[in-house]
Amino acid sequence: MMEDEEYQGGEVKKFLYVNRRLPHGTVYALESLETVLIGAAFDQDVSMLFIDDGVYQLKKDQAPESIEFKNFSKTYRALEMYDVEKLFVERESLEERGLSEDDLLVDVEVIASKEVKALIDQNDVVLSF
Amino acid sequence: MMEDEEYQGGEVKKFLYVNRRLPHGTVYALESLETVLIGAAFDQDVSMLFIDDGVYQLKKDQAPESIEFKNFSKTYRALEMYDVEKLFVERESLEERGLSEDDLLVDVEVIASKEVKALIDQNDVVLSF
Amino acid sequence: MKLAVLINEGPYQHQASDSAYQFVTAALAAGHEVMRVFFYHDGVNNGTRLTTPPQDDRHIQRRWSALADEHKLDLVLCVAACQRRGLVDEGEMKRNSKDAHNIADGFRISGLGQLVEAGIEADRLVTFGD
Amino acid sequence: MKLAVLINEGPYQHQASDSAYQFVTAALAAGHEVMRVFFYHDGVNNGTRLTTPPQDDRHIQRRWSALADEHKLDLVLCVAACQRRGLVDEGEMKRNSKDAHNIADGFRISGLGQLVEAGIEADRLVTFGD
Amino acid sequence: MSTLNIVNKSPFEKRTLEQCLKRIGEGDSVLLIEDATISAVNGTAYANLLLEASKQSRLYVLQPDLQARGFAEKPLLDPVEAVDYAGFVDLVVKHERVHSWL
Amino acid sequence: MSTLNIVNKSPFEKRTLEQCLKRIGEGDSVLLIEDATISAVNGTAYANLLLEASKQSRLYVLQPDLQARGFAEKPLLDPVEAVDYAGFVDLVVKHERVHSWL
Repeated sequence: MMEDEEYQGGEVKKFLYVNRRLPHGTVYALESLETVLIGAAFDQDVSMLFIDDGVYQLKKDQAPESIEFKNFSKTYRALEMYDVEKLFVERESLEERGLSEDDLLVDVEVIASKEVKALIDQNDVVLSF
Repeated sequence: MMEDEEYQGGEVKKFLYVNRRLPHGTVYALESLETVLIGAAFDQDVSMLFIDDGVYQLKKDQAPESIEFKNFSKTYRALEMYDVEKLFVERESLEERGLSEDDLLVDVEVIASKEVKALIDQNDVVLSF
Repeated sequence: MKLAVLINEGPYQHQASDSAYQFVTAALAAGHEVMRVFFYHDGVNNGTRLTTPPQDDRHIQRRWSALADEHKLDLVLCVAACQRRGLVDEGEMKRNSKDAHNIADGFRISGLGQLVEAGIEADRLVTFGD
Repeated sequence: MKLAVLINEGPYQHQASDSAYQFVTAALAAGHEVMRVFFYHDGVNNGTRLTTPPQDDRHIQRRWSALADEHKLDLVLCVAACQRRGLVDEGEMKRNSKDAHNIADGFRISGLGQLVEAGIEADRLVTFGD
Repeated sequence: MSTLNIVNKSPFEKRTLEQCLKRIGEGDSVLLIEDATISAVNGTAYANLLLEASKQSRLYVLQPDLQARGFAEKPLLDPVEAVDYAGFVDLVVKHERVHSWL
Repeated sequence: MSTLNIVNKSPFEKRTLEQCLKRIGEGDSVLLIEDATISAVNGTAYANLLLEASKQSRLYVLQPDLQARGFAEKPLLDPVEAVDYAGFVDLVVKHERVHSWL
């Protein structure tokens, strides 16, 4: 949609995308990512937060070709090119799942559960699918 | 569908409908009930089991007119006319929710959690939406 | 205040579209502006004119179309979600070589950018889903 | 062995239809009979021919239609669920005074009795949903 | 006030309510709608979860959804305030942002 | 064998897995598919739930779904056996009935 890329409103808001679900079982992870990519054209201040099962979205070695799904996980690596550089992952969510930063396919900032509220409070719009 | 009412297969199977969700938030409770009613025309041996949030389907005083939904809860009272008389409710599911048999709009047989397996084992087909 | 609403589930299966409708109605009654209702994911299924719910039940699509007509609401279906789910207007029908369209009065199909724009321009964005 | 499958969710949003497709394909490959695939709830949305998924993605409806053609599968959409969700064949179009239909090749619309019948006649019924 | 958090699923079915409550604090509110409304009723296994949260957050329940499920007459947990759709709109207006925990 | 129970949701998201496990017993099996497959991986907070269940029930996980989520190379819980779709079909055939916990 070309018209999306011509937003001239000028206003800059802080958007937080909260990701809480596993990829593939439902479409939400993919469609959250698509919103972030489209949103990048609006020159807003974008952060992504991965908590609960959302941390699985960043798991290395995803191979959804096994179930004939597109492998969109590599797109998280391309987020930098869209100036989306603030990726936050909650430590407790990783730990409960037996995961560590080494299991993730991108560099992230790991934060504690008790820091999540402060992050949310810094943003104007919270989108969680 | 008239053709549904002319099943001449003769075979009788034991069907168990397992209801585990709240009514109204999703359509499953209503559509489970519709399957039971249609199924009655096939002269099968039908039981319904209400466990977990499914026990809320039988709660008295439902008034979904408040959100412009049809009130289908009265249909549970009509099940007898369709020869669906075996309604089982799990005691532990009621207790966790602070409910008792008095809160239910039909007569049911209350069973213990540990009796659920035996009930399932007695049936040929288990439908749970 | 200027509000925007996001709906992520289709009609009847989940309460999301119902809750959003009641919320929008109440917001309008309180004198607020609802600048856009954006339908994403299965939410786009709210926009088909081909439903025939039981006569004693609510007609979710017609209720939205009537509200849009009365209050000049902007009901937007996400184009990518529409393509995955079979929601089609005349333009999409031609572009994708389909032989029918099914979009209801008062809805339009547009890009995901309309959601981001709603997030920017509205004072509050409220999401309804599963 | 004679199998039947029940699908309760639409395409793309949930994995249900994908899982069912892989299961049915494997069952057929193993020489089993799949006597019916019944689509209930949002599952009926699998049967619209109006989807245009991205070209690098799977085409869920066409995959079902092709499998049905190859193996003479009986793909049945629940009529009541179709009416609530806007799935229409020529008969339903006339009965409900609609101006378009959207059902895909290989699918038919029928009553919920077809699900009960599948439960009676199949040796096993396997459900896929949310 | 800070964030209006909306929860719509039963705590017996999904963990959303507890997942929400552990990330919120001072100035935040929680509105229970749809299937989540039953957790506002007195006497369920999740009562303590809400009582604990009420120490720092305000709790609301959408009355029409509670009524739909047959609980209009049952006593609610003390700290939970019932609102109608007009009240829902007011809560959205009064908070700086809305976060739907889906 | 008795019942093949199918669970498709993550135990971190929904309570389905525990709700299923407390109602099954001798002769029953559980097949983890879709988002539930991650509970078969070693080291999660729900490992003990499955280890306990394995004392009387057989546990299976659908390998293609695990692979999709990036866990093809991670060690599984000892009692869990990985199957492909052909194995899924065999499990359906071998049990008297199938119960999908949705």
